[in-house]
Amino acid sequence: MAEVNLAQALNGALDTALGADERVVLLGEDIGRTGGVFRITDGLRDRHGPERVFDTPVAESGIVGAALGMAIAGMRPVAELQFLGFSYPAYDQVISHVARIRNRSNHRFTAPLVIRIPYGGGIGAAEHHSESTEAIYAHIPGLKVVVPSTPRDARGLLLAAIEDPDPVVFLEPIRLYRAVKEDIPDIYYKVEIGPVRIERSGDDVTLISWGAMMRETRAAAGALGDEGVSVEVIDVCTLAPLDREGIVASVERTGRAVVVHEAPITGGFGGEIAASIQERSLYSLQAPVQRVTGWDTVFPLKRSEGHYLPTVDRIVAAARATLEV
Amino acid sequence: MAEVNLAQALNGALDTALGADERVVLLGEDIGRTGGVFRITDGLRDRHGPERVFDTPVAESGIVGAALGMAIAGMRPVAELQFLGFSYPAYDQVISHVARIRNRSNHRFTAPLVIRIPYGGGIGAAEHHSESTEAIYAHIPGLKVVVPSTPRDARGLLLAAIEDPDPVVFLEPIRLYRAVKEDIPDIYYKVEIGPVRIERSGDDVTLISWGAMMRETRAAAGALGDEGVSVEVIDVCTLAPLDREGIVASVERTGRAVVVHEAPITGGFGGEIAASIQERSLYSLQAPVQRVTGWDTVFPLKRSEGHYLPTVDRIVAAARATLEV
Amino acid sequence: MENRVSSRKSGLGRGLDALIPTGAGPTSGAVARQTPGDDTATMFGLIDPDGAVRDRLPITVDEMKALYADMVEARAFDTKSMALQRQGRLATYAPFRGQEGAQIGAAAALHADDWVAATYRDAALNWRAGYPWELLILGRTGDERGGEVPEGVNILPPSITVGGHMIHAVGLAWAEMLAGTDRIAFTSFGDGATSEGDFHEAMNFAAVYNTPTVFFCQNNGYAISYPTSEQTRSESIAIKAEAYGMPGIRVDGNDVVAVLVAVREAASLARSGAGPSLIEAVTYRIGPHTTADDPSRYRPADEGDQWEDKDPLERVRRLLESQGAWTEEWQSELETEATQTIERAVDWAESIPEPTFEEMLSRMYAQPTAPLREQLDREGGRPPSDPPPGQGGGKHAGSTHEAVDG
Amino acid sequence: MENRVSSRKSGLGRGLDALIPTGAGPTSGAVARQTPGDDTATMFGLIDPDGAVRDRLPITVDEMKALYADMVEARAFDTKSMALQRQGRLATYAPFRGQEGAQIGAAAALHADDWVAATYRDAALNWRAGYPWELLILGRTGDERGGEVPEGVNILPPSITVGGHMIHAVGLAWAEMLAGTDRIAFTSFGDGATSEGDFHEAMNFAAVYNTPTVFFCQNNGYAISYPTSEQTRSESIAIKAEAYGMPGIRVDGNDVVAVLVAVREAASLARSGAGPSLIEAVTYRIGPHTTADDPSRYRPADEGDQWEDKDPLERVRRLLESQGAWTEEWQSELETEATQTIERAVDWAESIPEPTFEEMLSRMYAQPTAPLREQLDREGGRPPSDPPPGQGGGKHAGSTHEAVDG
Ligand SMILES: Cc1ncc(C[n+]2csc(CCOP(=O)(O)OP(=O)(O)O)c2C)c(N)n1
Ligand SMILES: Cc1ncc(C[n+]2csc(CCOP(=O)(O)OP(=O)(O)O)c2C)c(N)n1
Ligand SMILES: [Mg+2]
Ligand SMILES: [Mg+2]
Repeated sequence: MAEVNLAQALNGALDTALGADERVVLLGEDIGRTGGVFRITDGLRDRHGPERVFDTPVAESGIVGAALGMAIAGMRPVAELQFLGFSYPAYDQVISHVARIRNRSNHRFTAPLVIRIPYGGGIGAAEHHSESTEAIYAHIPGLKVVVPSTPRDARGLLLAAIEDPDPVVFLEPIRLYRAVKEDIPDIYYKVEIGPVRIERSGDDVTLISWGAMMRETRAAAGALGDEGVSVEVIDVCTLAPLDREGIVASVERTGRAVVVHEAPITGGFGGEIAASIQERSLYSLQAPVQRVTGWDTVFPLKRSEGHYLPTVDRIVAAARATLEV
Repeated sequence: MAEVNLAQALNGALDTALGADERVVLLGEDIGRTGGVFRITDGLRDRHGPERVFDTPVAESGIVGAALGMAIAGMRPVAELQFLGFSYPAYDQVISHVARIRNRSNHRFTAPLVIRIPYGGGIGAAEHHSESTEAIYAHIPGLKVVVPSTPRDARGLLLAAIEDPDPVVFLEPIRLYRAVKEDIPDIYYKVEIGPVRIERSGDDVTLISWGAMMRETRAAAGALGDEGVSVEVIDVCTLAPLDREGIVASVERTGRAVVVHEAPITGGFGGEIAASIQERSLYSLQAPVQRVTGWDTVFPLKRSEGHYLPTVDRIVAAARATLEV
Repeated sequence: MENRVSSRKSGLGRGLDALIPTGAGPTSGAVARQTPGDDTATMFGLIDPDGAVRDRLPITVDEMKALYADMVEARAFDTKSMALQRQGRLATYAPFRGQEGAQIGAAAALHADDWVAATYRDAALNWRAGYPWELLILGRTGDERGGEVPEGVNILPPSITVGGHMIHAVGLAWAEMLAGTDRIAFTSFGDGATSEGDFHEAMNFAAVYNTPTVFFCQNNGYAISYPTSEQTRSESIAIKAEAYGMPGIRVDGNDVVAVLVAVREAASLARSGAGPSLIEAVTYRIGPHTTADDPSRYRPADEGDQWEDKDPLERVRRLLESQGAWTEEWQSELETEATQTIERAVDWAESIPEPTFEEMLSRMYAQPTAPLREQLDREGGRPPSDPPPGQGGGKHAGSTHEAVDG
Repeated sequence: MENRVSSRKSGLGRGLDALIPTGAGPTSGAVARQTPGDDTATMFGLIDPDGAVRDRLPITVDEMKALYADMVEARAFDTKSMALQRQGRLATYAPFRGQEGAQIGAAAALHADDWVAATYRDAALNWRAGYPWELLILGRTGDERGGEVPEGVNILPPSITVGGHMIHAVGLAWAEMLAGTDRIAFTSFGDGATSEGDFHEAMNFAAVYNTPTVFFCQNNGYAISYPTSEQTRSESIAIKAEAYGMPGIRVDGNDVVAVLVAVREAASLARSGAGPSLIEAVTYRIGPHTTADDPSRYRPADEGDQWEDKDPLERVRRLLESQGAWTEEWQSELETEATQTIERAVDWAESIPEPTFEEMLSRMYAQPTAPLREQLDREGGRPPSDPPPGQGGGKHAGSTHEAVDG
């Protein structure tokens, strides 16, 4: 056991994977010498050699396309894209090729690769550095999309992603990289990709979120709990494949749900979750499923971040709204 | 008035726009000499000159990025991307630049451009030629996303899109290009971007769709009507900005809704619509909002198209399911 | 599968520059502009259109006969496919007529287990490299199972997107290099593909990591309707290699032996650790872009005539004839055999049972995910009036026009 | 805004090749490899690091003094910005120290109404081209209003994405060409950006349509931590122009006059209808990539020393001094003025009222759409305990690390 933050847990998982499986290689911009702009790959080039950890040109399509070629040839590449806002030049490779080579070849060729991408706002960064466009990935058949929010999950999900026979987009909440520490096992363990994690049990309302917004969601649950509301909190963890059963089982019990995400509301993944809930449990619903999300704007620059980011208060208010009816 | 199909209506609208506004230029792969693979720009290069209608290299990011530069400089470019499945190399330009130059410059620079893209399956085409990934565009703040399903709307919406001060992704349902003819005015007229169009009025259930799937939706409405069900049909026409009020007003009356689209269900735009309906009208809902959609797969090749495409029967069955409860 | 790849060693290895007859390096400005037809002097070639040999050929008459037989078989496939498409038995088809020399020559230079990432137009190339006709036809009927090549054949399903597959060949080669095998990756693409950003990133990655990748561009004069001469202002496609510090060479793409020699040289450079190179094979697409295309809209009907004169089969036939190695009987034997082979392949493909709904949903992941399992179950309740599998989408289309592929 | 752009005509127009002292064309193999430091012989330059003049300078002493004053002012901005960022008054800042010669020289070559599309590192360039310091600072405090340049100034907001903005300069130039103006578009980018596919597509479009675009690459040795020498195997960045049939030239980027001359030449070529060109300005980033970067992780601390010796300001100072045109008093005058100017600009930017929620939602479209109107209304009911505008996200972050920009 070691007490680590989320960034350290990811670094440890990559270290473990490089040590455990020689097919694993890392590639990405600035991940070698500097260990990445967030230092997630810190020390790995020195430890595992420049033949395992590659700095690449600034060319996201090239990074993902090359990783796909490596994966088809039997390796287990883990690519890093520097920020979610810089993943779009690679979007064509992801949707047209990474997610489809298995289908296109009827299982003959596969893409066991991981694309790690830091995402989310709240650190006052420049434009494009604060995106939460998980919805455009979760809509792609053939991909898995994973978002850890705790050090323990981060390590276990990343090791599972690297072992997964299918491609995984692995989104890392920048805001949580160094936010909390947790004791996690040093051993090789996996957290299953797929199931949601019930993080807190309760009977009155279900709060549903993932990644960076789990922090505000937890705080809101705490605040509501202090008021005597019995709150269930779900960390979705895996957006695709979505564990609708896990979500629905909770909401059928509580009858109320609030989905929280940082992306703009329109077309955000919260819509999928709310739609799925009403499809399966309309008659259990005591109130509409609420969404607490970003607005339909570009993620703003530093001075306006406070206007954009969903707050604990907004989540609490939405939960209250479901309880008041 | 002239009786034209949807393809001809689009050709006529482009012709009209080129004639009416010298800032309008067209650019895209094979749109000049051949008039585009679907002949939507047929004859326009001859009529308006090679300085208005440009064939381009096979480089989608270049096409959209160059069009953006032209638009910033005061022109009204209409770019064609050959198929929605080939729009992804331009996704970065669309999301990072086209949709944001106004925000980034606080209105100082703007992007009055149109990106026309044929989309949808059903013609037995090769891979990538049958995509319906409208959801990944409708989620982008700063864009408008328009999908006509009739010749009359096609002309009016395209002229409105070209005049719009903001960027419009204009999706053209391949399957409907030559499916129906309609008498439409020859004059310069616009159809407002934004409002849904109530295409058929009824009291029992609301069928909601757009683009290519309107055909099956209309047929389903007809079949249900024959059984004595009073069906309301909404052609959404504009996915972004979404006219939630228009949709909700209908569903509050009927109490039942079925959303139909061709894209895979998970993360498809139907989720947004269903979520919005339950948010606003949960207590009017007599039954869960149903989604009749494609499956969570890649759009298949010719021999499996029948397995994938939503059918009239599936829509009818979903509507009946809402009525049976 | 029969191993169609020759294991002869070329004994070459002097580098691509040595192939240029004028002595001008392929990466120098001496490489000619890509006006089709007038650049034989600065282009690497061995056999002239009239069958005359410019240089001593590095292959035997028997090997030449084998190349010729392959080209005849490929042409039979192309002709048959066009006919099948017109009968509605194939989806859109992209003919390679006129490009057989480039495709057969290139594939013949590879090892049986080399990686190949080629395009929708490269059926001849893929076949010669080991992709069974049967599966190529099955794919073109609109069936994903056509992409499932046999174990041991390392050929990716033909790329439909323009440009995206070249970088895969870089990753494939990189993996082989890291694993220390002597396998290389070969990628074929068109002139049009060189305009895509992905071409640039692929070429640059290959050069930067020194991957054993052979970039093979069939410059057939057009990207659909857009002529090569308008796609770029560079002197040639080959010269673009210089921007990546990579060797590049222009080859007469209708000269099967010249292509074989150039690709074999590039492959042996790659195998020996000398890294990637770019070969531009100058050729011409005699037919339409695809069966949905009408070339008369963008090029004069007689433009192809000069290229008919440069036919890749005819020049070899003449050469063989001049050596007493070609007879009319042999020709008709070849044609009969080829036609029979193709027809057997068609019969096989058409005998394959229709793909099922379950297969469609089970192909996305190693195991169907929870949402897909749910969709599979729900399907149990699919109303029987749904269209039977395999009827395609035509009945949904309501569209009067033919399928159109870009 | 004061019009900072000189309207002097250069009287040049002989083409970029004529600038190369050795007579070797810039697009020939003679252009040196990009090892920093040893290529003055094959690179276009006019003033040596010690202030010696290699050739007759095509500008007057007064003009030279103005360039020097601009570089001093720019350096004051850079120094001040670094300090402000450390105090938390600016978001991440990307310093340009060492690149003042390239940036001031290039901007000085443009017309006041030319289009400029440059990067996060190009504050000096943008300022010299007409972008007020005030707005550059406002932008870097994290305020979208910093992108709203005054009417008549045709400079796009600094590009944060690497590579995506070059093609905008092609579209801008294309529009001006179609409109028949003599306006050109100038785009600045780094060595790293040349690896992006968008570089390729922009260069190719510019060449194909012959747009009046000047491509200006500041090769400062690194893309964050990745050295230029590893990013590509080509002999230089300039030589990549050849792949597009475009002229390219390598310039000493620390020689403000050489840069001015080269860019003016390229701009006049563009204005005269001769199309686009590529200029590689060889320079060095003395400081970190951004305030969040620690260069000691990837380069030796003394690597910058040789570049300090090549400082773009110092060589001009020496030259002016040798002509009796520089004095200590003038220097301190310049510095005092520069500091005051920058401080006034900072005061102005910090006096701007905090951006509001309404502004944020009203900036996406010409008019807020129905969903945004609804969101604006709902906001009326936003609980008062929400963070007051302008506190940024720090309080949400709970993260102990500093903002990091890639
Ligand atoms: C990314 C992408 N954009 C556009 C298309 C549509 N398209 C199909 S083939 C083609 C032209 C390709 O020309 P070239 O590379 O020269 O190959 P050829 O067809 O001549 O063999 C185009 C534009 C596509 N398939 N993929
Ligand atoms: C598309 C994209 N990918 C990655 C990044 C992250 N990033 C910011 S600057 C940079 C390096 C750019 O290097 P260069 O072009 O040489 O410019 P310099 O910073 O040296 O001025 C990278 C990779 C980005 N901003 N945009
Ligand atoms: Mg071609
Ligand atoms: Mg740099």
